[in-house]
Amino acid sequence: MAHIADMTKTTYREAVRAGLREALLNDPRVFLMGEDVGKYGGTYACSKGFLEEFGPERIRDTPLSESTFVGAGIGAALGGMRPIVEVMTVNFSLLALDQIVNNAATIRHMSGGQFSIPLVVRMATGAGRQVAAQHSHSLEGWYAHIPGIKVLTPATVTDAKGMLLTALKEPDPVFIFEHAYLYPMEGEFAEGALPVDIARAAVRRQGKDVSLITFGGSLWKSLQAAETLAGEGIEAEVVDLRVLRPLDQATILASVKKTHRAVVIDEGWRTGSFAAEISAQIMEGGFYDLDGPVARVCSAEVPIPYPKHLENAALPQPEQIVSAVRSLMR
Amino acid sequence: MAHIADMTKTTYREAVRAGLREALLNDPRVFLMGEDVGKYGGTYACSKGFLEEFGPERIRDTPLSESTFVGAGIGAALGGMRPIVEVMTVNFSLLALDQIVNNAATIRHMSGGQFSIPLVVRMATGAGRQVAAQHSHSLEGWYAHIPGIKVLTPATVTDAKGMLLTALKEPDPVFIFEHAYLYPMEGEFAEGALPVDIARAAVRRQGKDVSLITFGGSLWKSLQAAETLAGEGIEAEVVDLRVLRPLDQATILASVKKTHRAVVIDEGWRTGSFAAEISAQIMEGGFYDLDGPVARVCSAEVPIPYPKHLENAALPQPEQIVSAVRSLMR
Amino acid sequence: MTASIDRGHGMELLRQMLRIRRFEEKCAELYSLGKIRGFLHLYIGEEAVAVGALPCFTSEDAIVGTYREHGHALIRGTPMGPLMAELYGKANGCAKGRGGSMHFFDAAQRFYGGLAIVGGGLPVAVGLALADKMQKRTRVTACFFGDGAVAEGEFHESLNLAALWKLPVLFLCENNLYAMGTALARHQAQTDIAKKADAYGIPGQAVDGMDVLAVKSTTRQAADFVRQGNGPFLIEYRTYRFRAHSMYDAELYRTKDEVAQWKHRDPIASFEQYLRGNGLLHDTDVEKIESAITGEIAEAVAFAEAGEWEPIDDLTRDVYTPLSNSQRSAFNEQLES
Amino acid sequence: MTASIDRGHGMELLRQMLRIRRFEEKCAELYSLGKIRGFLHLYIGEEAVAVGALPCFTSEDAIVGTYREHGHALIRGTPMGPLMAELYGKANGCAKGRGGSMHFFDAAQRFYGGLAIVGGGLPVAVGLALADKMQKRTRVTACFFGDGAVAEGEFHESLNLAALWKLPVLFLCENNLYAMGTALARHQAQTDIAKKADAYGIPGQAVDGMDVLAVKSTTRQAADFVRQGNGPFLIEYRTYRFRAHSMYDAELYRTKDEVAQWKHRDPIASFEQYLRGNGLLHDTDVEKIESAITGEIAEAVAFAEAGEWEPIDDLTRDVYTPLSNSQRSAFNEQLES
Ligand SMILES: Cc1ncc(C[n+]2csc(CCOP(=O)(O)OP(=O)(O)O)c2C)c(N)n1
Ligand SMILES: Cc1ncc(C[n+]2csc(CCOP(=O)(O)OP(=O)(O)O)c2C)c(N)n1
Ligand SMILES: [Mg+2]
Ligand SMILES: [Mg+2]
Repeated sequence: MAHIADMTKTTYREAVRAGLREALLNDPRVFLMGEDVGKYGGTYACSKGFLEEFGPERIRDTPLSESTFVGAGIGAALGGMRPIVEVMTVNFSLLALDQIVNNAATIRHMSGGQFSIPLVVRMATGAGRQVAAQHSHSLEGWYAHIPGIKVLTPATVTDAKGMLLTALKEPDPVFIFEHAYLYPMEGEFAEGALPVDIARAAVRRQGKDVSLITFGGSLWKSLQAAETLAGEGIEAEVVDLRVLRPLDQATILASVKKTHRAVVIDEGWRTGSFAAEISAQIMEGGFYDLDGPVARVCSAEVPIPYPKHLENAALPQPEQIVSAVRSLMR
Repeated sequence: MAHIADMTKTTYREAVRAGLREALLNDPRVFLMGEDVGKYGGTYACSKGFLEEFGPERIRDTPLSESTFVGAGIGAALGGMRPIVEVMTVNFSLLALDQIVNNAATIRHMSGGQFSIPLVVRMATGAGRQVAAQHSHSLEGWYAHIPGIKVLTPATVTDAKGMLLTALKEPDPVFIFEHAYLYPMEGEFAEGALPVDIARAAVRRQGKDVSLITFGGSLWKSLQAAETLAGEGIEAEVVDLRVLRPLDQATILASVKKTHRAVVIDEGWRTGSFAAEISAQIMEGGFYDLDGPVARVCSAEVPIPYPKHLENAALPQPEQIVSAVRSLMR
Repeated sequence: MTASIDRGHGMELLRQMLRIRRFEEKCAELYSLGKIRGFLHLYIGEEAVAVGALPCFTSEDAIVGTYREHGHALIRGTPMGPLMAELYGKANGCAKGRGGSMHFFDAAQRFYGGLAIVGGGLPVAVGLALADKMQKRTRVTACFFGDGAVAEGEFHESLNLAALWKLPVLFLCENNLYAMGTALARHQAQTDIAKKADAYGIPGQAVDGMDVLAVKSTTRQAADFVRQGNGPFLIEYRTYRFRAHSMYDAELYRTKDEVAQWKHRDPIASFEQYLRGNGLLHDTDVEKIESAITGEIAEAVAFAEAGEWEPIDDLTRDVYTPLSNSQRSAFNEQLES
Repeated sequence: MTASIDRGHGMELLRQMLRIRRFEEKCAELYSLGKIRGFLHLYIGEEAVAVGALPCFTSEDAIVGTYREHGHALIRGTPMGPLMAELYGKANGCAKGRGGSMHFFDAAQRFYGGLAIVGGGLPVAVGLALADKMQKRTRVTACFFGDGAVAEGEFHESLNLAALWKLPVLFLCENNLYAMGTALARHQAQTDIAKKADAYGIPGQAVDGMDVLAVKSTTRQAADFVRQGNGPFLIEYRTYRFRAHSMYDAELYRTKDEVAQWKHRDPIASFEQYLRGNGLLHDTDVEKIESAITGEIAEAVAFAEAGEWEPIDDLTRDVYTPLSNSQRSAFNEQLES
């Protein structure tokens, strides 16, 4: 990532926290609601101290009622507020999917455009912390299937803050997936960072031999793989999708046009993964640019097991990315 | 489809009903539970008369509590029964997704293989009847993403009955998606039809020029398109996937190897559709067989609108399939 | 019926109930003709609920309905023409035809659907009430739902959250004794719905939903209670649906006798009788009302017939909110590059 | 504590509570050492509930627990070794190491998890009870869950369905006053959990969850009631968690004072005192118990340490049930070709 003059080190967690704080300070309509966002300080400590700073009207601990507090976010947005709903993790968001698919995503359209729902929902996603099968899902690809919502997957500290601020300016529901593994990650961060663009994918590393197309937690594994490959004289370009819906197809295709080879890396289970969508889009828009088939590195078809060695084996790893690239270059 | 000697005409609805009845007659552990399966006779009349025939112990009307009656199906299966749970439509199954993803699909694995969950869940899927945005989802592709369950999409009357019977022999959770538009459809049906195989896709029409790969309600549109194409001298092969998980990759790839061209037809919204998975698998396993890029005909990125002309425009239509093929043949 | 009312008020209530009844009778006819398609759930038999309840809310209040919401939208004030056009799927419908029967919306009336997933409206209503409370408005939100919805988890979650946060929302249960074909006692272990309020520490009240005056006075009191900042209120309207659940229903689950029994308590006929008995209504009044309604319906049908179909090119419109170029660029100026 | 008990019984209850306490203290230690990873939720402070409740169920009954289920599995009868090995993630764990702390399973004990989505176990328990009822067995199912789960829709749906169908299931709420950092009064509008049974027309009873004898007698009565075919029963055990919610919790949401206050009511210390006061327990008894437990734990740790890691090649095992070739072909013979 580019180093800019006024950048300081911070963590992904602190970046999220800074974004939330800025949003709360800047707009009285913004409030935060979810399980343990208040007294507990947020499961991932992203809202530590907020209850004291902003008070219980704006920092709302909810009961364990995912469907209802997400639905209440929809209603509050309809009523003129700018709710930020925190669903602790994507795993629990399954309980709220009806509200998301059937209300958040459809009310604007069903009403013939009479209503907008400026709702932001944040949740942690992903595996890697040995929390086993019920707490390790990566379902952002499912969300990306739903017209009527937008889906963001910040992978850097700048995006962790900036995307939240941008999301709050959107008139329609935005879902932000923060990778749980990234919270303690340090990165470069512009102190007064403004909202960031959410229309474009980002090329995180330039390369000419192969495109590694990814997002979220897998970005860092892909960059690591790219380093290894560089040591073998293979220059991988790393594309961070950043936004899964609407997708920036142009950046993907431009990269493939340059490199003629692509590997898509996605922590979702392989079959029906969002990686398949990327592969299909390259099929449709970049077929004649390809020197070989687009490959996927995804999670194995297994509920994520608890022990570290099996969890590692289940998830995409830099070594798999490297060997997928090697196979392609042959 | 092949005409066999002892075949009679029946409807998809009657085939489902015959399958259910046979299952209830053959195995005392089988019972049917869901909203309005009893007194009402089933929303789609698939269980008409069953309450009288089998009694309220085995034909159980449930309250509107999708999460709990699906979860109760899991528990009953663990307890030695062979529950058939009817979730009225896939639209309402969103309320039960937590039980499905976090319990049905994981308990076997999380327990280290100690438990099996021989549960069958049936639901109607799909659009085409002008029931608007909240009642027109095609989310079977989402289900196919989940390891630990099996996903069936019967498109013919024989499969409508036979797959149910086969599903009941499976030791693990099976989800059957009946396309709501097909219930009144007539087809050929072997009276005493046995369980059908659920390991293989079916080639419903032989062809040499292009593969139309599809499932469920879209099968009939694809066959219709194939007829049109035949009139233009293009022989399309039509592959009915039948089972979305586990997928019969061999049949898909064999067809593509023969035709060198493929169009995937899927009623799900295009982005993140299951069609993308098929395209990606052809990319991975059939790239060097292809004469051109695999195309997709899917639903438009819009909650399904009520008026007929817009609903038609939103859903895959034979004309679109035909023109996708024509573009490929150019 | 005990409340004493004046002639004008009585006539207006009767007229409104008749508007729903005749409108929906026309809908059924148009369904047979293929002008209306998809699911059509009629409110016939339950008119006293919408007609008694809705006048208790101001134009600032919000209404959330179900797929059986024709009556509510009509009484709330959406003109009949756009409603009929919506049923036709025409561009001049109250939701540009996108929603149809189950999804009436009208921003001008703060009418938020027409939400057709059972129980799905309750959380939204809770959120609307939350927005009002946080913005210190004295508005209330009225959320209608059926007895079937009481079994859904969202009923429980929503009442708890609204009670916990003392939100200005009325939970208005139209208990017509059936969830599709499943009778109340076959879906509720405890059939006294109003009493379920206890589990959330809020007031609950059952009322005869066939008696428009009783509906009105109970709803008025509840609305006042909620408006005064006392938190939510649950009302159970005991009513009955005279028609099939939707147009596809063989009604195997109830006897003709039971239906006939309830028809004796027809909210319109009985109210008419009451008015006549008290000298508040005369034959010519009814004739006048009916003929005005006939005219209104004819106009509504004409309006719908004359409506345009939305162009197919607009298929994906209204999925996302378009930002004007100036909005977009004002916004983009803030973006870091 | 009023019930009078004999010395053997008293010692056994004390011993079982101590087994949980010491086992979990060891877990905390092993977590610091990195032997145990992921989420670890300790039951310390709540031991009287599992120890009082579980003896009320026969080996034929089914148990459904949450992610805070170490104590339940231990008291139910799974040996300590496989539990410790599960925490290590070893192949000799009670779930082959696939589940870890939150997902203990033991088919031999009819122990169905270890389900870690809050509220998610209730529907499963309802189904297990349904299977028993349909198969005319006199078994019952015991479903444990926390106060936090009471807010979930599934609580409502499950109690209603179980009551409606009169299923043999006990809903056992371990109310430790907090759902993670959210105090009961901050997540429930009506904090009397046992009373919520009214909404489903079933009996509900609150009991002091720090008093092992009270827990036992209340649970016994409830289990008898359910076993006799009277339908479900809701018990609220009023208890307290002495430790953090999980290993990552800064405990900002409660005061040290509050915790200290509750520690005065430590179920183990107070029961020990009661036994001593009644001359049922002597210093040497405790020493003996403790030293036996120390030995048991040492063995369990050794068992876990000695366990193998599952081979990586087996990664996708146990996702689907393997059918043997003969099963498969017997089945396939039935298939039409
Ligand atoms: C979550 C959900 N499950 C099932 C349905 C299908 N369905 C539509 S209406 C209905 C019955 C609802 O009954 P009730 O709430 O009493 O309302 P009523 O139709 O009697 O007005 C059902 C089961 C649905 N729309 N949503
Ligand atoms: C549906 C769901 N939402 C959120 C969580 C995260 N979570 C795990 S435990 C917990 C608190 C549960 O409290 P309670 O039910 O009282 O049980 P306790 O931990 O006190 O034993 C939460 C919020 C979850 N596991 N499942
Ligand atoms: Mg009803
Ligand atoms: Mg608790």
